[in-house]
Amino acid sequence: MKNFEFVAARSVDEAVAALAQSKGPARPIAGGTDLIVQLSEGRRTLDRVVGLDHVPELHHVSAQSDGSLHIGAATPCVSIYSDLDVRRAFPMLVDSTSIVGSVQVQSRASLGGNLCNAAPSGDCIPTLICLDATAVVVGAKGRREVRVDSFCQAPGRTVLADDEILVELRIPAPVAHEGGVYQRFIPRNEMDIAVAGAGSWVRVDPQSKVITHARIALASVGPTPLRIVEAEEALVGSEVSQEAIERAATIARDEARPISDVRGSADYRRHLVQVLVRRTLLGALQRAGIDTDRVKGGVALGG
Amino acid sequence: MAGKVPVRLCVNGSEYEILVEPRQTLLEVLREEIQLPGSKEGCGNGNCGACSVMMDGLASNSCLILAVQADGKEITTVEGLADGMQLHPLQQAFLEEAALQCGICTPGFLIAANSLLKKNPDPSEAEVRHHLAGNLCRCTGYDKIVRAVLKAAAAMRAESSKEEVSA
Amino acid sequence: MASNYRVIGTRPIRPDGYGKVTGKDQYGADTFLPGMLYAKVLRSPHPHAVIKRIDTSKAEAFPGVEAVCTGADFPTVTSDEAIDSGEETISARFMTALSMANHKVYYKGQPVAAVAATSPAVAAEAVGLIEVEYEPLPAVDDVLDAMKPEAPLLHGDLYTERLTGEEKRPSNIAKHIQQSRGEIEKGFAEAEVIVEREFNTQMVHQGYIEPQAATVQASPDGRLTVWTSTQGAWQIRTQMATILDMPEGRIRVIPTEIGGGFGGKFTPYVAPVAAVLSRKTGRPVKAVMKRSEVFQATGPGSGGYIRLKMGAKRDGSIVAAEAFIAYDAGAFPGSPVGAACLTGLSPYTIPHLKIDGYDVVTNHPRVKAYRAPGGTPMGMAVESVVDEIAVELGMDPIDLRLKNAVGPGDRMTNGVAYNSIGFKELLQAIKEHPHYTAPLEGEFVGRGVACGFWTNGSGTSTVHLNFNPDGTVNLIEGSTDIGGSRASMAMIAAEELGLDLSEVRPQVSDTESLGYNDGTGGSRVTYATGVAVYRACKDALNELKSRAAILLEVDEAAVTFSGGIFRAGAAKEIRIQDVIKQLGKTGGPFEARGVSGSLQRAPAFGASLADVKVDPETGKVQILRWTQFQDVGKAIHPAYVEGQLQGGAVQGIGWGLSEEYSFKDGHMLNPSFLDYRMPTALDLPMIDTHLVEVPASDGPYGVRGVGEVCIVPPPGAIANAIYRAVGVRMTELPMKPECVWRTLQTAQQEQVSETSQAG
Amino acid sequence: MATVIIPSVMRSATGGVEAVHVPGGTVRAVMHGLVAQFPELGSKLFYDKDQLHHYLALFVDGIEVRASQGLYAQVSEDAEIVIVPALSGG
Repeated sequence: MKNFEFVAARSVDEAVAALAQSKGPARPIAGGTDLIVQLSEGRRTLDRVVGLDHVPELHHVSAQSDGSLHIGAATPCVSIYSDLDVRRAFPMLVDSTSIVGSVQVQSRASLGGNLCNAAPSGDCIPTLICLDATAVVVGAKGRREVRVDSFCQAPGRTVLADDEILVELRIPAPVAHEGGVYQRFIPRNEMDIAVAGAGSWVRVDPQSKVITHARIALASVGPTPLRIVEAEEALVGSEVSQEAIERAATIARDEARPISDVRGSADYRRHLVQVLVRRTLLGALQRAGIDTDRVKGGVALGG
Repeated sequence: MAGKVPVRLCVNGSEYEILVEPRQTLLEVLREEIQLPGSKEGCGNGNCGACSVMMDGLASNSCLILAVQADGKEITTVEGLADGMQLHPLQQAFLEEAALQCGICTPGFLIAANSLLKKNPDPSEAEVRHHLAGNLCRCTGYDKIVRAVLKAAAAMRAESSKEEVSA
Repeated sequence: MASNYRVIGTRPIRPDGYGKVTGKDQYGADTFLPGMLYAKVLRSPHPHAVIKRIDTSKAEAFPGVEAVCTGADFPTVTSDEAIDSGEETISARFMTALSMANHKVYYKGQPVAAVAATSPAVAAEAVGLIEVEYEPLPAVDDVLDAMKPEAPLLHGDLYTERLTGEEKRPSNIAKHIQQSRGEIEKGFAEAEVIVEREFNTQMVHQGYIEPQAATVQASPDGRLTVWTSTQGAWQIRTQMATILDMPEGRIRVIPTEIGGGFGGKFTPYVAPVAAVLSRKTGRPVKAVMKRSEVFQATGPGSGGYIRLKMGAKRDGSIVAAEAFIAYDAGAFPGSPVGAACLTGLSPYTIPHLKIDGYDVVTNHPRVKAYRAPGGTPMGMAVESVVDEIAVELGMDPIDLRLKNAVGPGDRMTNGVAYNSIGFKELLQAIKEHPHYTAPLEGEFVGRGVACGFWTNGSGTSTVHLNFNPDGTVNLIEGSTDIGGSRASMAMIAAEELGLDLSEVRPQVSDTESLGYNDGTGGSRVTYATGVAVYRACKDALNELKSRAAILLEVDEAAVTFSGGIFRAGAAKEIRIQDVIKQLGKTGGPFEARGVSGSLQRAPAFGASLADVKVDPETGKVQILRWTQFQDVGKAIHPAYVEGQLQGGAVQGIGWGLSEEYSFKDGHMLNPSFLDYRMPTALDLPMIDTHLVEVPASDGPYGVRGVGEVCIVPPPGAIANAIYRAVGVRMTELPMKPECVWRTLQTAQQEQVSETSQAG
Repeated sequence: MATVIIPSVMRSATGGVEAVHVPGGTVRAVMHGLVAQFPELGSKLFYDKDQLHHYLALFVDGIEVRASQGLYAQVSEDAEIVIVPALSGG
């Protein structure tokens, strides 16, 4: 790897200034578990790297008094899934942050980094989409907020300008009778990149068992993590049933845009989307307090 | 362009002030500059765990950390696991249980297992397997490694309950 | 059963363990010398191309670069001599190409130039400045395509070898092995059940965690000192002498600790490059491979195509087998297809046989040995077909094997007779094992069994013993210790000399301090080096006995030895330690020696018993329970024997379920541990082992090598378990989820169309 | 006399005979004696007077004699010599 200049930022402003003032390509580094591999394999060359390890604003998990959650963008996965508030109120976030690489990787890899890396396979991104998260971005021109479902634009490309950094992720407060689950399919049981991943989130009317809100997002089956609005629309207004689940899973399968590569063929990935959406919807319903035995109907709720 | 920059590292309790290139990983600096080659490079991209070290109390892949990022941090490598001539219970258990063959992955496993036992002194077999999934071993099939970690955990629990009683 | 032994069969802490758990031991990349330079190799981006031009001037001018080398800096070797590369041979003229290409590249990742610089980063940056102009050629990417007459030829001067004579036309088929017995048509005519299947397997990597590394210091007197992690220091010496065209005696190879090998660390990929760069600079040069280089430019295990047809009578006797085996050698001849021809069908007494094996070159990395090289794909084929016959006949799969199993005196497929073997005992042990009879509960679960055979190696080992004034013994051996063999060797010495294990200090020697040693491969160390230790002990006891006679003041003939004590009559005795302590008084120091050679083979049989669960929706297979069986002859250190079985089983599981080289047009698509998926701790259950001990014919204690055969049966056992779980026969390795899913889909569609036809 | 087992693919040179009895005290003598009986075997076994093809190996009473060496090994009166393709691996 070519050498570069390293600037250890002490604040968000310092980090933004260091990016803005760089003469050549520059990137911030949080955990670095993606960026360092890209640099060492020559997939990316930088003039300047801006270290975020010592920026306190970027390292926190803060449950707000209204029940919403703010997470500093450079907070490593381990600090998120070990947080008691997260474990209690945002289990879907635990699903995702606890499967990023190994335990060693989770000590360093950050939630914000997973989003900014914008890999189609980013396991945290479908979850952030399902949880309706907002990204707080600060740049030389000031501060803005971007919804996570429009954050990634292409493999490795986001809405961030060269002088902008992601500062915080904000997740709205959960309400009763909602739940979400993220699952990915990998050949081994850990350490792999998702062949396909699916996050499903629902809110259900406890009396009528009608799904009132739904979000479904997929990983590894498109150039970016995909939100499948058509599948969500098919769910909303339906009473919980195996047919409704299967309909949504089938729509998700048809809407996925996978490619064939070394990790799996396009048709296998489509098939996996259907399986995973079915399974995660069942899991989401369970987390929303629905007794899924009623709807199981021979469908295995597998892992 | 960028030259060398000073970095302060506390490695196995010793303070080091050294000049590094920003592109040097913590692993390279530990091995080549500080000459602690116990941490090994198996893959260079975080998929084998042979380079595992503790940084500020968390097991991390030192191949995926720039040395400049580790500035001011406390690092424990496999060389710092024993207390002088007194082996750590994990080291002792690995020897007794034949939990190593070629031994190249052993430093990483010891570090990862140590980080597990620090937060969970009584892990199940499944928890051990989950926690060690980031460490590849090609010789043992993991069976004896898992047994050694469970044995060390039991020994450490027995030791700490003895300490509690005597305290 | 009460043991006759004091040390053998116990489980002591290995003497070299302390350096390993404290991180102090020196492995291949851990050599640090004053003034050392770092080498980095530039590698071909093309799988097949002519090198038109190399311009190294920019790299040479780069600050920090001390030397650059290309193929022009290596001698031209034209000899066709077969050079011992540890577990296989390679023609001398192809050997240099593995370290440095000249004029042409045959696989992606082949070295084309290298630099030595003051830091690894500078070296890596500088190789990027070397300009190479290539003329790409069409790549041969598949064994069956390579065999076609119209296939592009890799080598214009390669002719098919066969026992009946060489071909006249150049070909990508380097060798055609033919074995036959009886009359194959007659055999199949007698058969009442015939099963024929085709199998496809991919290249796989040994996956040792330590990348290849070497440090070389050239001296003005023409000598080279090489520090490297290898399975065979003497084989590295031979190969480096061939590549550098220099006398072997001028090369000293000092083996470091080795971070795994499994057959893949017999070849000096980077050491010759470091040697050339050291000669140019006069400074020590260290070369360490990156993982992607290890995958693309070292020797993986062979994959290939197998077509197997077997026939049996209703009573279960297998009467005929016909096999077509084509193995991928990679860029230069030398696949282990011969071992596949020999080991696959040899476990069964089959009167009518016909085996054709082909060694085929392609534009892939040149293969090397990988644990029972060649055995595993063929084992998968044979054990799947045998299982299918058992199902067709409604027979228990162990009973079917017992009916056809070979015993002592039966012949292998090449005509060589078996000596003492324990295959039948092994099968009986499986049948009686609680795992075999345990109920299997749940949906989509199945239990499969498969067996495997490996001839095991013997070869030559040299061992010296010398003696310390405190009564202890130093054991000097030349066999690289990859998995605890120093412990076993010390245990044999302690057993024979009546010493405590702590009184024997084992050490692995370099090539200048001990006579010749074959390498650590072919499951030969515990067996052949064990024999050398045993003989060295006998040699030592001869001399020590005469010294004891002096100290006891008796005639030597009156002295007896047992349990560490020399006795003369009832009253006079002296401990061996006390004899050793007083060597100075009784004639001075001496050294005892033992050499092994001309040993009979001590063949090994093993088996895997697997319980799996299949997720039919995704095709993913989970191992629920595993027992590995093996006839080990006699376990010297049972914990390390179990460790070999467990490690071999898990490599076989990885091969079975997830490991493969994915090639596209000669480019490996997955050269990292991320996408080359070796099993993690989370993918496995405990690996139970069951050791059967049928003594081998030759050598002390009845020891057999144990390292290799355990990788042969796992894929077959998994395939047979999948069949019993979901009813489909898997014929591809790895049986990755997509592959299982697709096979299930196909079976479902066939069922639907059959039903609709029937309807 | 030693017994040499001829692999089936070479038996055209021995008129289909599988086991040939040949006198001789060393492997070399036996193999030369074999060629004297069946001259067609000469080029199939040897590429030089005292050099077997490298892709051949001999097993003498179960012990492998490498093609390039061991031609001077002693053979007993009732020895069995099996000609096999040399193996790569193991």
